[in-house]
Amino acid sequence: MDQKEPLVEVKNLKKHYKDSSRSLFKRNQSVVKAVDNVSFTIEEGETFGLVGESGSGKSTIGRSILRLTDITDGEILYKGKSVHQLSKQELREHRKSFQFVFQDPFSSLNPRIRIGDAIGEALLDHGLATKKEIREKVLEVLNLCGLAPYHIDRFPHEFSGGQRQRIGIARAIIMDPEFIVADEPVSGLDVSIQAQIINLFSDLQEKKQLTYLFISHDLSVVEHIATRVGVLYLGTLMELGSRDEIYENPLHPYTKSLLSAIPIPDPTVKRERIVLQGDVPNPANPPTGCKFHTRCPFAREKCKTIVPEFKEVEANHFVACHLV
Amino acid sequence: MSDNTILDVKKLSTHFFTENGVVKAVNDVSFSVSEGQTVCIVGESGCGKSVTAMSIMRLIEDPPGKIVDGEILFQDKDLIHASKKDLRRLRGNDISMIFQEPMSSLNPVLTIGEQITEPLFEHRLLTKKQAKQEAIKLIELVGIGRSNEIFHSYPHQLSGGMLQRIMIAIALSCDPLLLIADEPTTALDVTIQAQILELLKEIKEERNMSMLLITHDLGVVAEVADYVVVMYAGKVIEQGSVLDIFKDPKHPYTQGLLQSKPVLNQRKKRLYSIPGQVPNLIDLKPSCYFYDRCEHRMSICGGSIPEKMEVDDNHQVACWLYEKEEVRT
Amino acid sequence: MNSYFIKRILYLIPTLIGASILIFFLYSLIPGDYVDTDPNLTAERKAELKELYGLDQPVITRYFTWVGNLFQGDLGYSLQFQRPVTEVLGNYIWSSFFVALASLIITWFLAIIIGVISATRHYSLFDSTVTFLVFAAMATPSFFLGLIMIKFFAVDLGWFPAGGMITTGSNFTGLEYFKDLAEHMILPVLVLVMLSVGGLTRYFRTNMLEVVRQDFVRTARAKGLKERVVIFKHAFRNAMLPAITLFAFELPALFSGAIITEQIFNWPGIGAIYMQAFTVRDYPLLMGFTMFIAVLTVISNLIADLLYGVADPRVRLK
Amino acid sequence: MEETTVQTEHMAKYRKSNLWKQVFRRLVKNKMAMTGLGFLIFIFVFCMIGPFFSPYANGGVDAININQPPSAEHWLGTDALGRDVLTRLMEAGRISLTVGLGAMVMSVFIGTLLGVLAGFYQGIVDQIIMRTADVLMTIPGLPLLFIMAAVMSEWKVPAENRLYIVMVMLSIVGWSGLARLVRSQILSLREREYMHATESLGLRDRRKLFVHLLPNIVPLLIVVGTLSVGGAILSESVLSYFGLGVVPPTASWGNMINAANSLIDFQNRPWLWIPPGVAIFLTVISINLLGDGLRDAIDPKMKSR
Repeated sequence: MDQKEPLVEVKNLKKHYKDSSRSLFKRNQSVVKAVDNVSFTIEEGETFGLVGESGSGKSTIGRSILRLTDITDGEILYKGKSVHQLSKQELREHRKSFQFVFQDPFSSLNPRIRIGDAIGEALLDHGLATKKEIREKVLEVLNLCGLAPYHIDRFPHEFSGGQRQRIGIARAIIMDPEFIVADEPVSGLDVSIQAQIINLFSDLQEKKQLTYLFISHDLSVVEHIATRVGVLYLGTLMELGSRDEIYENPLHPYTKSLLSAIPIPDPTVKRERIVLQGDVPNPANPPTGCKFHTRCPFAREKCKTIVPEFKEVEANHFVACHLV
Repeated sequence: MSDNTILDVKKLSTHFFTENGVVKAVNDVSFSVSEGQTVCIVGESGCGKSVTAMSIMRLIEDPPGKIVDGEILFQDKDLIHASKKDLRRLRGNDISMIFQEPMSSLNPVLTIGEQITEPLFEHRLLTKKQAKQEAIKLIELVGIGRSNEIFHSYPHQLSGGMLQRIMIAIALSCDPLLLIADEPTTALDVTIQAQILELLKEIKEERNMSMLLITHDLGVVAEVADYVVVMYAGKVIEQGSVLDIFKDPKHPYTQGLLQSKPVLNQRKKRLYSIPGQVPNLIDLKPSCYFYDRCEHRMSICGGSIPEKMEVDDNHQVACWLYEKEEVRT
Repeated sequence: MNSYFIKRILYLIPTLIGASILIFFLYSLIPGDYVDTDPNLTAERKAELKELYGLDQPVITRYFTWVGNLFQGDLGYSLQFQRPVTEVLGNYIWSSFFVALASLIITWFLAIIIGVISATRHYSLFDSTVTFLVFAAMATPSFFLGLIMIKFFAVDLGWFPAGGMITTGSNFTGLEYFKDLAEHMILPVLVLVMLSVGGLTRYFRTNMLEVVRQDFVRTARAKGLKERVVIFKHAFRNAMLPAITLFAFELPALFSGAIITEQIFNWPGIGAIYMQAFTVRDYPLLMGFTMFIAVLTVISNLIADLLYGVADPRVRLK
Repeated sequence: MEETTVQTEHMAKYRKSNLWKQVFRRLVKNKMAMTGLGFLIFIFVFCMIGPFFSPYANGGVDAININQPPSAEHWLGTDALGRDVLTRLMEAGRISLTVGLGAMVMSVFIGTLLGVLAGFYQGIVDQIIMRTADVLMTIPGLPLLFIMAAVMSEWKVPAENRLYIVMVMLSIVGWSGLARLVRSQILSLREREYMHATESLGLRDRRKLFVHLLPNIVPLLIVVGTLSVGGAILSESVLSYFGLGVVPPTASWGNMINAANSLIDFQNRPWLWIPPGVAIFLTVISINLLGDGLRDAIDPKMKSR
């Protein structure tokens, strides 16, 4: 890889929030470390896949990068500028170049706004085009996203889940952003529709030279779309590397078991499966040492006490594990 | 049908009468489950797979839903015309069911113990002490330690995976002949899903129980099913042994479904995708319901509904492509 | 320990201070006072009395004196009764309390039964009838309902006494006394029940309908439990939970009495006293009483929270 | 059942109209609500236009025909001053309906404004508004109304303007509940993904507020507003009955019932005080039926029937 500046640089990102569980006479306040010291970079033009189970902090990272939520500590650089230190005006300017695609196609569209207006309103609000130009531009992105021109005057409830996700994508790309964070964009969709949307993401990337941060719990989807993959567990990166490295040469026991847990739609394939014992621990009270040691089939004494270093074991392949 | 058939669904139709019209959620569905067999109903949302399961349990909310036609025979007993009392004796006893959302499927104000022992009192008439012992055994059976502590805890104190195990324990409490599992792992993480699937397989083997598993996940189907029923828009479009369905799918929809799913370690430049959307179940036309989205559509497909036909031993498909020339024209 | 509980109590203080300010200054806005309204007094005597009662002081000073006394449990001195307000309240509060308690019990009993039945058979004739009656009850002005009751049951039919607490001039004792009291209570209680049963029935019905749709009720049915068990053990308990809060909210109403019904039925309770105090401008009594209700409201809020915590395992054990 | 909801989603794409048309269609199908609406229209016409057709309009005093029972000339009899009760009922209705509507408009305005401010800007603004609402809510509505009414009685407001004072009072008591409701609605809307989307698109606050948030609380306001007209009419009648609201010679349904305070009128002349009570009852029940129907039509998921 040549030495160009990364598009996004996440440095020691921490996001903690107070979890107050109320009981009869006392309030237990505990700090949940949703994201705990995560660092990675996203290069221009790539699709960075972020995978993890529920509670891994993957969505929080995505939202932090676009400053849709505040962070506790660390820094996020977008083209060298610290996103969380921008003024309100600067942030508004930046919003034109990075966009977000939401998970739930049903709640991500305002039910009372026609989809033409929903897609075009950002241009209008930022004063980027006249009403007439906006309509043309909206028609153009509708077409690009596989929707018909007559859809422009309809309301969200007239569309199916897959179509709504297309609308959400159209809304994100109308300002010609360079970078898109897609948070579980296909997990609410059926298989046949999911494939349509994944293909749409690939097509748009080709046509518009987009960079993606693609967040998903589904490793097979990520394998299909991502060029580089980070594996999260309880707010910490366990493994990071190119797609080929992660899927063909996984090093972390968690990555291995995650991959082996996915059922393969082929009844003739019989695989050796690592079934992890127990549940994901409560993020408000994470295990000491390596966070994975409570479920790791290979855990040793030192895993319980010492936090493993996130080290580069092969070129551009990082792992946080004592055993590697 | 073989002699050891325990569940036989014949021409079942369940409709919902809504303010926008009649939704034909389940439309002329037939299949059967034999002893010790695992049958999977697979399909996308809105295909009627869950409504089929709920119809078998006779748990369709009426109104707006109603079983309008067909027969459901469980050990030759007709469930559609069974009395409420007879149904109650079957449910939780001979047929039991687990659901998609373990978090909301258990009563938040009752302890786990109270909820496990309920069917034991109801169907097995155990005493309080016996029921508790039995419940503890069941909790251990589904792979949860600290059974005594769990017995006294409330649902919100347990994780989703644990709650699904508890649901399984409740379902198994009266040694059912048939377990209906409606998307039992959909709400769970992959690693937990793997645990639950292992557990279900183990238990099924041990008890020679039959299982009807409802899922949208082809991976899960391949892993547990003996026999597969593929549904689309309220109809069975193909059914056959798990090998037939995965290795020799006949219906264009089954083929498309298998190809559009991204599979681990099988990279493709581009995913195959089925164009278009699932049709509206209210005003269905007398055509193959997959007509609009089908690559192989012919003129006959737009005009009449294909009947299920045998293409192979125990492998049936409802598609005009496999009908003999003379019928087609 | 109990830091949450203490926090909750501390949190009440600003609300109560706000309430005291609001109450005091609202009353102080009313021109004229008890002394002014008495035409038999000379100007000198008025000035004397005003000084005696502290009415010549600036408003702010009077406020602090009043609040200071409140802290010592002194609600002031009723000018009309010439006795401490606490004593007056103590005298009349119980007759209000009994009427309110009787109607509260009957209301909840009826509302729970009717609400649950109409939820389990919604769409039925019973349900539609109930729904209509509920709307009717909620649309009737309380005083009008009282008047109609008196007109028909007391005046025209003569079944019950038209007002008061005991028959005037009678001196019943023992069982006779209670019988007399009960006869007088029937109409006011009936009116109170009719007025509040509607809203509550509807509340239970809505709650039940919501709970019956939940997944765990489906699970209970799938277990093969009897419908009775499904409804009463599984659904009803969950539907009752939010009602606990509501029950605690009724506490101030128990003591504050039903101002309107007591006035209409001439029931010697706290509500009737309140209306009397109005006509003669007995401010210490009015303010004391209003403040008393405010404190009760705040306390019952707290109790509601605590009760809920006891009843709901999700809050109880964490 | 998860599947049926999915199916309605699928059906959704065949309904080619906006949400308001659907609401209207559902409302028209609701018999109870339509009966309520019909009655309301009737009462409105009766009160607003009725007096123009009455020969006894404008408080015509008739010293000869006092306290007459219902007859062909005076359908509902006459009162102590010989005024026609039916005509007075219409005139009183104008006042009562005006007070109800006016109080609703004011409390909806204040409640929405403060609720939106509190929910949208949060922080200190929120604290001040909500603590004030808390304080107001510690004192039950009726005593609070009585105190205010007493204060205002002393201001010697001319009788014909008392109704405006009553409106103001009712809205002072009424806004706090509504503000809470609006605030919680705003807070929950802010958590919807489409509101996060407005953030990620970098839209201005003004747009978020006026294009995205406010239109989404309008349905709530319509329902609560409708129901609160009924509440206001009831409260006004109580105040007027006790002589603290609208006072004679201006008639309101509440102060007409005041006739019942005289023992003779109460026992022997029910035509003086029963008709206004029935009028209140019919008006409020119609409003509530309509409001309930609106709630069901706007949000079928909340449907209680």
